[in-house]
Amino acid sequence: MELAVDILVGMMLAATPLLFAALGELVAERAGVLNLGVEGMMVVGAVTGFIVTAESGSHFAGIALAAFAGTLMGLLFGLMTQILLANQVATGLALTIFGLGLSALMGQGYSGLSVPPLEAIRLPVLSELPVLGPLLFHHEPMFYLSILLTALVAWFLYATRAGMILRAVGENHHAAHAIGFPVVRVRLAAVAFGGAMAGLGGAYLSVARTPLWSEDMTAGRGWIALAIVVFASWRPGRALLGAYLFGGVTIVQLHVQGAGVDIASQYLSMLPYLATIVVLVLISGGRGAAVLRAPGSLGRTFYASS
Amino acid sequence: ATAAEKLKIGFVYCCPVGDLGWSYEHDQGRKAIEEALGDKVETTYVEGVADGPDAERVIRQLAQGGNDLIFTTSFGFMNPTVKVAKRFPDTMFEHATGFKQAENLATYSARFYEGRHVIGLIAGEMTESNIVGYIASFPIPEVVRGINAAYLAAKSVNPDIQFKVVWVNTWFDPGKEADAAKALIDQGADILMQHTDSPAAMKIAEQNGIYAFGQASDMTRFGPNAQLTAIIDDWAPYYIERVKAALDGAWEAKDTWGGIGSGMVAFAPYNDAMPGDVKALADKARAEIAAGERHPFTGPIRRQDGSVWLAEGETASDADLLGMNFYVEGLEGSLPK
Amino acid sequence: MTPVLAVLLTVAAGMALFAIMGVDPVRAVGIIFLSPFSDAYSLSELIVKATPLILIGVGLSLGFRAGVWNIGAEGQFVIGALTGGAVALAFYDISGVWLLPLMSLAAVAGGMAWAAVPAFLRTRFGTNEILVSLMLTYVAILLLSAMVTGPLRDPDGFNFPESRIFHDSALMPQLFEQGRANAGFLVALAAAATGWILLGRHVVGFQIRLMGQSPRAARFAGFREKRIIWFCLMVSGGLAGLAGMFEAAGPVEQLVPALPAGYGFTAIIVAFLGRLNPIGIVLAGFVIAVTYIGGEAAQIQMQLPAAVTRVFQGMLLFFLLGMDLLAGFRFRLRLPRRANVVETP
Amino acid sequence: MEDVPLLELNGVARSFPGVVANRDVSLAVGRGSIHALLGENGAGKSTLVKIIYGVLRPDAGQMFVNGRRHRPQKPADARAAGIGMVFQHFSLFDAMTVEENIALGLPADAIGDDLEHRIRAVSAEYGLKVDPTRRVDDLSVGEKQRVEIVRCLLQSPSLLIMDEPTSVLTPQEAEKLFDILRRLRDRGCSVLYISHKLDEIRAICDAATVLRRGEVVARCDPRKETARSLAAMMIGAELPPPRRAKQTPGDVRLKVDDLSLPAVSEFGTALRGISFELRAGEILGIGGVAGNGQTELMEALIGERPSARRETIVLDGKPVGTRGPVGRRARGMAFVPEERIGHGAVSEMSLAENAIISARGGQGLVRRGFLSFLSAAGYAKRVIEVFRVAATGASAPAGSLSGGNLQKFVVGREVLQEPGVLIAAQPTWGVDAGSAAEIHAALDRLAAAGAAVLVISQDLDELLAISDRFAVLSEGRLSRPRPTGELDIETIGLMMGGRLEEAA
Ligand SMILES: Nc1ncnc2c1ncn2[C@@H]1O[C@H](COP(=O)(O)OP(=O)(O)OP(=O)(O)O)[C@@H](O)[C@H]1O
Ligand SMILES: Nc1ncnc2c1ncn2[C@@H]1O[C@H](COP(=O)(O)OP(=O)(O)OP(=O)(O)O)[C@@H](O)[C@H]1O
Ligand SMILES: [Mg+2]
Ligand SMILES: [Mg+2]
Repeated sequence: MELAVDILVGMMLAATPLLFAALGELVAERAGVLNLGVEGMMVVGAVTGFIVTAESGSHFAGIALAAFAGTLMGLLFGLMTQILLANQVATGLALTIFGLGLSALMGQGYSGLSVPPLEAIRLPVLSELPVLGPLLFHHEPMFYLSILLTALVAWFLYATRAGMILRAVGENHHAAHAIGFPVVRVRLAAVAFGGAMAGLGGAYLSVARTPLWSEDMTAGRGWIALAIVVFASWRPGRALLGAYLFGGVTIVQLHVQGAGVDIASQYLSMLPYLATIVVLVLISGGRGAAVLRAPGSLGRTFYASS
Repeated sequence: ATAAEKLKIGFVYCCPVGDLGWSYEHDQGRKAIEEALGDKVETTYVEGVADGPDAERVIRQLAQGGNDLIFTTSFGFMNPTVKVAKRFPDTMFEHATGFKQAENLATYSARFYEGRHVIGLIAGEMTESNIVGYIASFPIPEVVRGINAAYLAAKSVNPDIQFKVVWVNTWFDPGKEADAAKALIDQGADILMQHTDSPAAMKIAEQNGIYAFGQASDMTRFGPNAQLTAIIDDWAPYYIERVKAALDGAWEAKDTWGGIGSGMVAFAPYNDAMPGDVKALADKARAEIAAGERHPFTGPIRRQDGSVWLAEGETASDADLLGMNFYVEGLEGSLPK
Repeated sequence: MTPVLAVLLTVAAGMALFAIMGVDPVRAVGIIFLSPFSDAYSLSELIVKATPLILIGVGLSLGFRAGVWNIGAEGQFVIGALTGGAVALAFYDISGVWLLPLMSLAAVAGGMAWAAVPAFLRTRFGTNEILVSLMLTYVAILLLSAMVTGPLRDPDGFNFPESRIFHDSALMPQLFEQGRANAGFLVALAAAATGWILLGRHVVGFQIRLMGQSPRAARFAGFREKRIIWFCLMVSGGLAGLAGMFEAAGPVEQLVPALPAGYGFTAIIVAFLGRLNPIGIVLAGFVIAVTYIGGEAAQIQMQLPAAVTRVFQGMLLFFLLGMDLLAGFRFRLRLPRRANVVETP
Repeated sequence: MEDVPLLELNGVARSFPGVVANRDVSLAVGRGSIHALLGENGAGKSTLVKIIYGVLRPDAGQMFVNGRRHRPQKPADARAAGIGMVFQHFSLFDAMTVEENIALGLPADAIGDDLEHRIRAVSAEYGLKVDPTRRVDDLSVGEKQRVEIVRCLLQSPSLLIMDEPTSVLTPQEAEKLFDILRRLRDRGCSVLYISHKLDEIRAICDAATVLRRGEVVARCDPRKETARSLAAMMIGAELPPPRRAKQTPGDVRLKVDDLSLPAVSEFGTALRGISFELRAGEILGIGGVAGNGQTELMEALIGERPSARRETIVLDGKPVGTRGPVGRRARGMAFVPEERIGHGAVSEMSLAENAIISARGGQGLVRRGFLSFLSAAGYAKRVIEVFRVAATGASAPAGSLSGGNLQKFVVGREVLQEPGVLIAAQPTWGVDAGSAAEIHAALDRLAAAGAAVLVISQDLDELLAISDRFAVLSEGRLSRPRPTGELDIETIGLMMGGRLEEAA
């Protein structure tokens, strides 16, 4: 029982950076923009968060500026793809390569430094509860932020007019334009938000989880976030589920090893990727495809004409 | 020697020197050379060189650039070093942790298993859950040796000890190491050992209020309460000795495998939480090993499958140790194949 | 023209960056862009770096022209190295002139098999090939790692995770006495030339271009979309696989877990930098190779961080993509559909 | 105030590059009136209503709503002025619910919490059954249209614009729509109604404005007109005399037998049991309003969508129903598709390369898999010369040609292959009179030389001028072809309106 709780907690921790990045990308894709540069935005967020925290001593400042740095990266992507109408796939890749390089440059001299970890919030009674305590009421603030943001994104997308407009822009940009919505502005805002969230995901790694900076420390998590968005069929609640599943597979694999089970770790590590492919296939054809399908204008370049 | 005849020395690191682990300690060694020999030498280093084809070019560029003595400090640099050494017969090469030598290529490594023996003793005494978590990188003999040494030592003082090993297939991925550390703690480990380079596990141990051992360098600042001690790679004496030999023209290719006795394996100060008798136990082991009175692999030792490896009183040969690819009896799980 | 401008802008931006970092910009840029041409060894290393980039880039360019987005060349590269290398290891004791051709065949087949997954899923279910090929890259890298710690591990290698060094007759013939440039480069040039002829002169290339510009016109011409998708993925997968084998049997001489060095991703930049034109890709492959070799030289000589190389590559692609559009703006505005390059998943 | 019309247009004009879509258009829509806007395809109807709705801006002219100047910069301005519009092509968001789609079309402050309730209320009031919670992509075409209408009605518009609302509806659905429109009228709402179905217009409209080539050519009360007279206003007063001399038809070259094909998209039309024969030396014209299956017929004939049965299409006695375009071309067919850019030709490619698209087999432009640029350029040059295409040469990109010249090139590319059967859709769209005459002459010569020619066009003048026999495609069915000489304007009007049986 206790082990199960521990595994769940480990899974939540491993999932949190994925969740941040996936939520951001989800919003961008809901607006019709395919940004393959999540990894780049994440790693720039990680280095910024670490540097600012190390220099200022304030986790809050670090996390906030990580989100800001991610926003700038997102806006760079937006400028390229929405204003200069560059190809989204190529620009996303450029953003990743650029971000990995830039973060390594920025982080020169910061690897090997340490900042204090973000403290878990300890609530008087709740944190002491047997199972729920460790599971729900004893985490650092960014964990709660990720859950809160999942709810906020869901609320925004489904319960606000702005969210509805964003979905409309992603679904059919011509119709949205005809009705009179500012397609390009909505998309710029969405990619900026995506960048901010990726930045938070990166900052979670560098100032909360393992308060350290090391080059390429996001280690491919940005790409996983992209897969989670598809896995989640563009729904925030399912993104939470997807991130936790991915986190879960990672953690369970470690536990399986720790328990002395004999399967080469590489094969276990393949599971998340293979699962994603299966989900991709399931949502692209056959029954239920319509409900699970991608936003109608995803990845398409929009030209206003009147 | 005059300034014009400075001995040029190049270092190739697999990781950023800021890793505070493996590459950091090699760089400390490089700095020690500069300090000790001042203007007789000139050193350069290239950090973060990936294993694989790029390493050969970097080593070669260093050789081409007039470096007289080149240290390549990762196992993955073995074949590239061999190849470059062949092309530059007048340059002296030293490769860490490998097993291929040549006229102008020496190898060196440290008997970290001696250190592992010591921390194994400490872990066996200090654990309350009787579970030690071990974060392992790659299933190479070096790492397997460490696991076996630590386990045997812990078992000798605590028959109930249990080791849980997680292979992360990386030397340096803080996120993954942290996840592994967390998983091990969740499985009941109250002491962590690591054979990976980042201080992530130390940080997790500190956060969870348990103990851990630093790897390669003193990691106190990542876990002031958590670190019991650390096995420190101290390359400085060896590097200085080899550079001096090179300056004197007495350098020759050989294989060096230093341990606690030669100072290559050192320790960080003990944690104040360690009771005096545990400190004494550890100090005794260090002294005996340094004096050659104790060998961490002394029979009787059986392999995991129950077959006899070392008979009563027999000690392991270096050849056996170099190729060690089995768990000793009592360890759970199997080595990745 | 725009690629040249993009390179110049990247140099300018790079100098600004170095100035900010407090590094002598002229010296740094000089080392990065000139030192790779300073001696025979560096020149041959340029070829070593450019070979896989060109080989993969040429294959990718066909698909990109047709609107088929194979982002997983890295995985196909790894599998090619693995299948080709497995052949080399299987015949470890036997030497013969047939060995390299057999390894090449195995590598091409391996790369193709890996690319066949996205091809099949896209033509059969309409599944997005970007994500499928990308996910398979991770699977491939893990598979390589499992193989070199398992069945393909060097039996005399003290359990270190790498294979035996290939037998001499399983190693790529060297081009020059000095340096590591190997015959793979000639194959890459041949692939580029073939690609150029195919795209410009052959009806298959015509199909590819037509489909990229207008799938409807391609249908009118009587070409089948699915065949083109298969063709593009098979060619790019096969060439990436071949590149992987050349890398393993060339500069590396064995299978190691560190084999995937990002060529599959960088080749995407190369393909765009070369404007999806095989001849342009040869030049672009060398430009990117210069950033690698020059970046390393800057690291050794000025202790500049290795990351500089990636920043340069990212900027290069940004400038190129941005300028491409500014240059082609007027024309493109009249032809809005052309930029709709991504199929929705 | 009573005599001020609800909507008044004064001298509105709008051109697109190369086309004048509206020229000096003036019209007035009264209160509580259903006002028809009539005209052939391309007459400028959609352009005009888009201007009124603020999607497009006029080049000249003034508009007034309730006597006040109407200058919409965006659709929201028009909505604020009380104008609602149902587009010819839906502007709905598939993956979203009906309620969300409706909310998106309303101003933010007009939504409120009770939207679902109001939707239900409005749909009950007008008998427009819509379920606010369903996703749009689950709806039928008729249901989608109801959503669009409800969206308009919720804003209580004083003017509702409907652009060809019935072209996608079943007759039953259309009937329901008419009920709604009448009810709206009875409540004082005006409707500007665009349709090609003359019977419909006579049944429900109380005023009509007829556009021809962007200009107003007539105003009338459709209730007092016949389908024939309305058709006459649209297509011009007189029919040109059939010019073709009677020819003795030769052997059957193309036989189409019971060709059926599902629609390409929701805006398309399914083909239902199309059968006809085409003889050597003959030109068959197929007319009809766009969207009645022309696209599908063309795709089926080209072979882009082959049929399952070989005998569906028989060419010179050989069944080719299952073959693709290449197989059909190899047996002597040639095609001029309706869209030149992106279908018949590609703008980024040179004329020589464009020649390869369809002439590579017949003209030997590809040899052993390799393109022969010399031959391709040679062939393109021949087309340029023979059809007097204004282009800088065979290497000019197709995109650099004007529309008419590119059309001449595409037609010429097919005609010069001397096909046994030529299928041409809209062969003279966007072509000036002189060039059109040249194209017609070329088709004529081709037929005279023994080829069979099928022309699908919306231009009645053209069809009557060049074809021996004439048929109409309506809702995916083909009327019985009749000799052109026997036709009168009334028959044509009936055929076009879908009354195939009466006309036959
Ligand atoms: N955005 C545009 N760019 C260029 N030309 C256009 C554009 N929109 C319309 N046109 C041209 O303007 C003319 C009038 O088009 P419009 O759509 O108003 O015709 P319509 O009367 O609605 O025809 P239909 O009955 O086929 O719907 C046509 O020649 C058309 O090709
Ligand atoms: N992008 C371009 N590049 C080069 N030349 C062009 C381009 N666009 C148009 N032209 C040339 O400009 C001239 C006018 O083009 P436009 O399309 O306005 O002709 P048009 O008056 O509509 O003719 P038509 O009646 O045949 O359609 C043509 O000769 C055409 O070749
Ligand atoms: Mg024109
Ligand atoms: Mg219209």
